[in-house]
Amino acid sequence: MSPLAALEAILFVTEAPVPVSELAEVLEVTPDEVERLIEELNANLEARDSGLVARSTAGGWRLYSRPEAYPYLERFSSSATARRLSTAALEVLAVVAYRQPVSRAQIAEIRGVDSDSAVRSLLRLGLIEEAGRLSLPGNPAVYRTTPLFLEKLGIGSLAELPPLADHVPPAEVVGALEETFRPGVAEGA
Amino acid sequence: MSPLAALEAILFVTEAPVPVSELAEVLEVTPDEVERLIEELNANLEARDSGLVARSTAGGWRLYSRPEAYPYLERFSSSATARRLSTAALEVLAVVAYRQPVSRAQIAEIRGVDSDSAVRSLLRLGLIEEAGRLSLPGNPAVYRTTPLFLEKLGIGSLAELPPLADHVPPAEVVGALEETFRPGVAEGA
Amino acid sequence: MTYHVSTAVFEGPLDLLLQLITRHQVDVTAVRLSDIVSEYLAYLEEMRRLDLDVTSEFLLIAATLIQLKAHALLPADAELDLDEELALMEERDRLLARLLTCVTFKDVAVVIRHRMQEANRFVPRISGIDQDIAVPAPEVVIPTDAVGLARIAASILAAPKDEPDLDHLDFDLPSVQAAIDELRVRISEEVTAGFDSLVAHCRRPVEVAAYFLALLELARWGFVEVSQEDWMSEIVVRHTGRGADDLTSEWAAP
Repeated sequence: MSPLAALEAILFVTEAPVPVSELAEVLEVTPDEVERLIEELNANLEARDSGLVARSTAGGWRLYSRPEAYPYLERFSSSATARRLSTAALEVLAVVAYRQPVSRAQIAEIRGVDSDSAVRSLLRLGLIEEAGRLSLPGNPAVYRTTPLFLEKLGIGSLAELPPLADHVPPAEVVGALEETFRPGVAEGA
Repeated sequence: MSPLAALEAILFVTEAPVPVSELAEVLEVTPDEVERLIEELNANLEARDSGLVARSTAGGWRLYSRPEAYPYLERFSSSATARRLSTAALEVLAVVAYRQPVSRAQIAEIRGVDSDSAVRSLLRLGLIEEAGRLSLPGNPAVYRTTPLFLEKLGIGSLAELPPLADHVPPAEVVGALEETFRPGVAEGA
Repeated sequence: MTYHVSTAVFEGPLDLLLQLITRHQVDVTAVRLSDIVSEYLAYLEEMRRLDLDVTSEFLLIAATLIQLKAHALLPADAELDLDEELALMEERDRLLARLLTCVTFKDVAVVIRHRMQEANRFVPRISGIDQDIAVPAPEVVIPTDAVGLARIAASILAAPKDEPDLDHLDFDLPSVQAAIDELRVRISEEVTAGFDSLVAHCRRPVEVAAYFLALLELARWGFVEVSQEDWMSEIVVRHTGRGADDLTSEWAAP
């Protein structure tokens, strides 16, 4: 069997993205050769009108079905249908992604609300995990995102997260808020 | 997307063989056309030196890795990616450890998510095993942990598992509260 | 924790406050603080009526809002204690910073949702190595120890209904029960009183909030009637003449 076919078989059976270095070891070729083989594999898949594509996420490679096939898969199996995260869970996920490692109390402070059930459901879905404990009374746990989170987001590393600065409210919103809360200034009445 | 590519995507993601009739329905073509597409798919896989093959088993079709890939998959199975238990598998393992004997349905109910592939992977890794069947419709299997599990965890018997009560989080909650009400937490966005 | 009150659905006090502000900003550019404060307090009252858990977080923000409103209503030439003034400014800035942070994360969460939906259309295979290939099972690594596994089990097996009840913890909050007891005496004597005069002696924002809750409790028992001309005006409290001696408040110490 050619290294190209072996590569495809590995990317097919793996349950998580495989780093290039591991592929090189298993295939007994150099990392550069792995990169070249992946390129060749994707070129082949494209040329043969395949429903599959090799993608790099979370620091490794894995085979996926093409996004155009998604409507068929939805019709076919419920497992392909993503469980929709609640807004609360998404907000907690965003806080953990940008502030990791972060404790439940810090998440609650940012969101202004107890977020325990959202944290639990993210832990259960494997999108976040415990990353140690603080040396504070009660030793609260701190959380970080997992490689699965990167894979689900389709990015290679946390550095590829959209810059948080792009999402700070624009100056006029900040101004309006400050106006509202400055005693005696915005109070016409 | 062509029906051929869609077919390949379905046979890729499916966990169990898919009958021709079901494929015909999802792809909106006749069963004869499905048979023809499967033949075309296998010809394409062959032509592009793929590590995969579509095979018919148990009354349905599914993609498999080619038998020649065996030595590579064997090597891959001892790589770090393949050896590391996923978060989902770890959770299922924790549930089985403390609730054995337990069925898949019970595990899914406790975790709130479908846990079949995690159960399968733990079975394959030899960390859990079947411990009999329930006298319920369908005679579902129940699972228990194995001696390998004890060995991997470094304990002599199940009696040495730490009691759960020690880990219910009131202390953490108290710590978290103190943190919440500690004034002056920096909050720059 | 999600709250459903009247037509609003909100996740805690910051979210409620943001929704109130946004709702006003649709119509006008400058939002009046007093409108926001009154509406926020009205929601708290409604939450109490619906027996929803008004957490200390709601009360702390209410207290800051009440103080800011009170401050804004002072005449321009009023003599102010500089320390108090500074403390209030600090509270306000902290609240503003929290609102802005909260908005920022809400905004980026939408982008993350969108990215996840896009990425979700790439579906991986999850079946692993097929059993019929008979690849020997790898020498598995359990990435935790027995204590870690117990912790995982505890977090999964602790169903939501077993969530620890925080109500009994002492936040060093002023006692609502004490405020109820005191108000009952004072209102019996005065028959009608303005809320502002009833809390004139309070030093800390949380104390005002405690009296506010006490008032809601008394109104619930029918011991007092509470009225307000509009959102802006003072809350007027009137003694109904009904005795409430035999009633025990849920704020009573256990």
